[in-house]
Amino acid sequence: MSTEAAATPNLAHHFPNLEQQEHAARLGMWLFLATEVLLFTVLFTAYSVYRFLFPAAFAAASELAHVAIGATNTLVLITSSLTVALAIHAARQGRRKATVALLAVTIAFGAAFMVLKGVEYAHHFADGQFPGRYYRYPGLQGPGVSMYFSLYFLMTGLHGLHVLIGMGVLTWVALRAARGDFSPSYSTPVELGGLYWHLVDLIWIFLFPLFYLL
Amino acid sequence: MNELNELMRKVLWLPEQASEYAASVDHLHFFVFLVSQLGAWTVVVTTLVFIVRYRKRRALQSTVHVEPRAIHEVVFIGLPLSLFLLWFAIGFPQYVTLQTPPRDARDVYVMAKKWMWKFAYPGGPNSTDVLRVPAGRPIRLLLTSRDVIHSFFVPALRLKQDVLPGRYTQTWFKATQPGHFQIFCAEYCGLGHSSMLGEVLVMPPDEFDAWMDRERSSNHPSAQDEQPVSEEGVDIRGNLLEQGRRIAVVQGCFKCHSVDGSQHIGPTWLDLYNARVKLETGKTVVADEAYLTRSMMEPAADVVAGYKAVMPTFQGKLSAPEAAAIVEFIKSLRTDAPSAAPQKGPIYAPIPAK
Amino acid sequence: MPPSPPSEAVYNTPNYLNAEAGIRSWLTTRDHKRIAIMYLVLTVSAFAIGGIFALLIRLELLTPGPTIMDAATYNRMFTLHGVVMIFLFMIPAIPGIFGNFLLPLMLGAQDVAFPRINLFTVYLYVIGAVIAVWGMVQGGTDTGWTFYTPYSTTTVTTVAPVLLGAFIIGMSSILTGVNFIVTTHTLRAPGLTWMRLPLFVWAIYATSIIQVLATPVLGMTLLLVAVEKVFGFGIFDPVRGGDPILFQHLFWFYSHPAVYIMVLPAMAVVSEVVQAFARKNIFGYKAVAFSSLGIAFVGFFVWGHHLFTSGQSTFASGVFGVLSMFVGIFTAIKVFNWTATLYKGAIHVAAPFVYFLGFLYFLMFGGLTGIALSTVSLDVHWQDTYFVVAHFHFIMVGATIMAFLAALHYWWPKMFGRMYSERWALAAAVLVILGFNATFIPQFLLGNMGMPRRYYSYPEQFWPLNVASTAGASLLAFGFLIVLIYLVTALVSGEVSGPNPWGSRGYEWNTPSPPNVQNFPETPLITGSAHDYTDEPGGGEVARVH
Amino acid sequence: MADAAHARSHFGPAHYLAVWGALVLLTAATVGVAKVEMPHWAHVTVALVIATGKAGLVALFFMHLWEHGGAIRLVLVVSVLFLVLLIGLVLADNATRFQYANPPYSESWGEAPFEAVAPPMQDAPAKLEKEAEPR
Repeated sequence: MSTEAAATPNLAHHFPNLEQQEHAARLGMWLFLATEVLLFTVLFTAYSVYRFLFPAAFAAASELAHVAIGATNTLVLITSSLTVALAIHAARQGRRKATVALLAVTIAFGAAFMVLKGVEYAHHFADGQFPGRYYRYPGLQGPGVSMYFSLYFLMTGLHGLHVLIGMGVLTWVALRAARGDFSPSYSTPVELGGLYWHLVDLIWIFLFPLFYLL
Repeated sequence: MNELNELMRKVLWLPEQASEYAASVDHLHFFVFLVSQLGAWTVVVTTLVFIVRYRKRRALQSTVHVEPRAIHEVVFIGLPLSLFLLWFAIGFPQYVTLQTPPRDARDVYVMAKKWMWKFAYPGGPNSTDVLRVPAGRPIRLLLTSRDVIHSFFVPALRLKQDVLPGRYTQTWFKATQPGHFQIFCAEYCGLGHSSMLGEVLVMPPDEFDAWMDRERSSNHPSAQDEQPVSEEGVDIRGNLLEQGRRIAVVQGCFKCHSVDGSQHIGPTWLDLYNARVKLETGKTVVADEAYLTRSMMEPAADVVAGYKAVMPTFQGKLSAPEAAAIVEFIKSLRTDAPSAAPQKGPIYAPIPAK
Repeated sequence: MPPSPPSEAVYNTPNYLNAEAGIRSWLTTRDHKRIAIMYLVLTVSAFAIGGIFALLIRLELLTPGPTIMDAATYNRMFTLHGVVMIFLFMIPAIPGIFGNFLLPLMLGAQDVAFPRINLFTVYLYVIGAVIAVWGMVQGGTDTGWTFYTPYSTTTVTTVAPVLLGAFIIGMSSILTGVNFIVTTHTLRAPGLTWMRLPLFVWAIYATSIIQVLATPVLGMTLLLVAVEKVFGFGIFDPVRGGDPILFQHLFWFYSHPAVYIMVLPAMAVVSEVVQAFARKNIFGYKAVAFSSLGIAFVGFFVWGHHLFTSGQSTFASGVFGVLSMFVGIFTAIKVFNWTATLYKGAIHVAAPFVYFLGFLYFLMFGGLTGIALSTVSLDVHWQDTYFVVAHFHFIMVGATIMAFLAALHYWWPKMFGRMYSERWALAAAVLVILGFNATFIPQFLLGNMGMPRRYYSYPEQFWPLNVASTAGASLLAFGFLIVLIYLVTALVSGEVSGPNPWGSRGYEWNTPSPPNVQNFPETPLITGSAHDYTDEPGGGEVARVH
Repeated sequence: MADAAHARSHFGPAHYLAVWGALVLLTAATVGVAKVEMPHWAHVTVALVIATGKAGLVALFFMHLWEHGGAIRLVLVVSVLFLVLLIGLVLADNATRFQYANPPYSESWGEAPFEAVAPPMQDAPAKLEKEAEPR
């Protein structure tokens, strides 16, 4: 094992072997994902508190959400999660072209998600459904309503930012894959990029019902 | 027992105990203090004994391997834990008492704003910075703030409750005997935080009732409901205005002058600047900077018609910049002033008890 | 493994300090030891700045009225003091310096798991510090380090850059934590089982868990305040139905565990120092190791004890109050076990050990006043008074800085291969400990009297004790100055220490002092626990306490 | 090494497709259930249960939590635990505190004559006002 490890250029000097290094990278990534979960926890807590305090306002405001777009976006993200999982599988088998193609599809899904999100935002803005002090939609007024939109834009906005970052990361991984950096013995970056993408999906899975359905 | 209480109170530099609650909290405090001291000094002395007894006798001396038995760790955990839980078991019920006003408590509304305390009794009267309460009767305070978080703190009552903007918190107390007790603001609230002081004036119950009757029956201006106070907007003069108001608070200007248009011992400051003022002498002057400043320094010179010449001179008490700050503050008091803050203060109507 | 005697030859061989020269080699280094030295320079500078602010605050409080500055300056001053001391010194100092330097040495590793990220944390720290300090210079920030809303969202001073700076420094802290956790999991030398890990590693590991899990909450909360201030989203704005207490919940969900980020590394240091200077293995290894994890875990459940007077519900106060009692237990376990470690030891009273004693004393009184503060009804009187100020300074300044100084003295020869002047060190240690007491014991009494914190001016009854406190602070500052002078002197002209001047049997002393770049020529094999002073390798006589 | 890497992953494309199918079905289910007439708390519970199920599928299979044990599983469990803890304890406070210490006009003010006692709120009427036909 160690002789093979010494022969590979991807092994840092302070790790005894590739397996150990991959384990370290994966654990580090999961810890990072945990910080992301805690980052969103703050917003989920704020959401819970204000939903608890203003249930009627939140229920009424969520009727203004565009369920069709939201549901489509959910399917888009779920499917992109599938493609990225398949990309990792392909990378582990050393199928370079399949890896690149699947990653490209994933990125395209991400872009589609962002476009749909943009359409949705445009609708809200056109109706005057702005966050916080800018809220001016005449159709629904009352305590807690602007709070719904503050949280909606903060949470989906932060999530959208994560989608963009994820697309950036996957692009970088795809370029490396196209260059032939990965092999059956070393595909850690594909896996880590994939983990990040799945997390983005995970968070959306909760955002969708909270803002669109309840 | 009483002597012991007094001794401990003085050893710990605690203020007087103006309520039964204060006394009971102090007793827990003494207990916690003594137990902590005993425990901690036992550890310190043990450490010192070990240091002397087991000092190093030669270089690179070897030592024996000491293994703890389960019982040691059980004692290490059990002993302090049971003490801590005992403290909590005494302290928490006291806190619950403080959080649960008795049904027969009388309500007083407390409104905090930068940097003053206003007190309102349902049905009147109102007062600023002095809270009058009867001894021996429970008082419930319903507190709210006009701007940021403040905290109502009376050390002698061992009482503290944060005051939140736009909503109410509650607390209560029953002062045992008449006296003056200091109110502090304990939550940082800006420039005037440390001068946001007030006083609880505990009166004998009959005196309090008499005072209350007098206030309610008279046409005394403060008996009317609090009028909304215009709030200065945040602008570049903000600091100077704040300073002016603070100086005015410190100098006691508000004992005679209102800022909300109500009549008092002296003329109101609201809309005073640049107003035409009729003087006792029959002359009319414009209340410009010069007039306002002169009125502070030589109050007897131009007394406004209908008021007595009771204002003391502030010559020597106010520096020139301080006087200018007060003038700036007076200038800002306009009914048509643009305002960033909510225009209306809370209206003092009773909250139904839960 | 018996230590080899000091020899000049060891110091003359290439080591991590002289292997490469030039400023560039430092700025681009990935060597955990050099990164540690950079953290040393940065955090000590931050400490000096924060300390100057502290002195100015104490000077202002020398008289009841205005003394040397106006209220606006004073409010900026205590905010600066808090922000600099907490975010730039207390949180990064011990993990950044000693965690970085020692963790790989103790694990028998060549470096931390992600050396590049490790260097990146230094730069994040610098960027965050620069942004925060820039914000403070641009008109200053007068919110206090707690940034309570709605004050922080309505004040006219510059708050957003400081929030952003704190957020970036938080990212640095998170990445350090991730690095240490992964290092501990994946880079232990063969034979180094979890139950053989040095106690330093256990406590740093626990610290890292808190850093990773709590810091994002602070980051997001501060961002929300910034968003609210700049865009008016109104999450915490009472005018729009926001709940200011929610901010306090979120803030303290980080900031209470953050207290343990500050004190757990101190406990890490002390667990090593007490074993080295008592020449005895720890009494109750498992108890000390697991209590670190216990603190990290239970520390997350107690944040509400900062909110007893805030308007939080009685029920919630009860829950948080009783949970707070449990977090105190883990500290008590440690204190008892450290004390018991001295039993049948061979105690060598040198400067690090004196600081250990100071640490023990401050931790006990700071901890016990903490428990008293969680005794809910007592807190009502003490909340936001100088009693709280004195309490947390006993823990943070008292205990943590004692441990920091103990670490600095104990590992100075490890880091630089030179000894400091023991005589000066003892004198300074006594001065510092006396200074701490003189500064903060009067503040406990001030709190009892009811003097609220963050007061620019105060009624005259508080005058005498404030004078005493200011006098103590100047004594303290003088003590620190002495430490700084003789430690810097030691760098240049200190005696060559040899690899192990203390005869310590911590794993980190198995390398030369200062260590060479690769730490270990070949991966070490661990056969016994650290700090085994029984002479027979791997155990020896086992005595039982009666 | 290649074998080892391969052996670590028990999942193939077929598994992934199955998981994807389940996720799509659950999405459809949650949208469908939202239209059913139910009490509000039931809607919240069902939506959260379905979301948690979906998240579990993604974490276990797409993110390979199923086959990675120990430390990684602990990381996720602890972070989710803290999420639940923060939300739970904060809500417990809001639910039990002095009713007027919550934001004005919020649910906990109940039937209080809040027009009379509530401090003013900007830009918003005291009660929820909906147009009969929002759009």
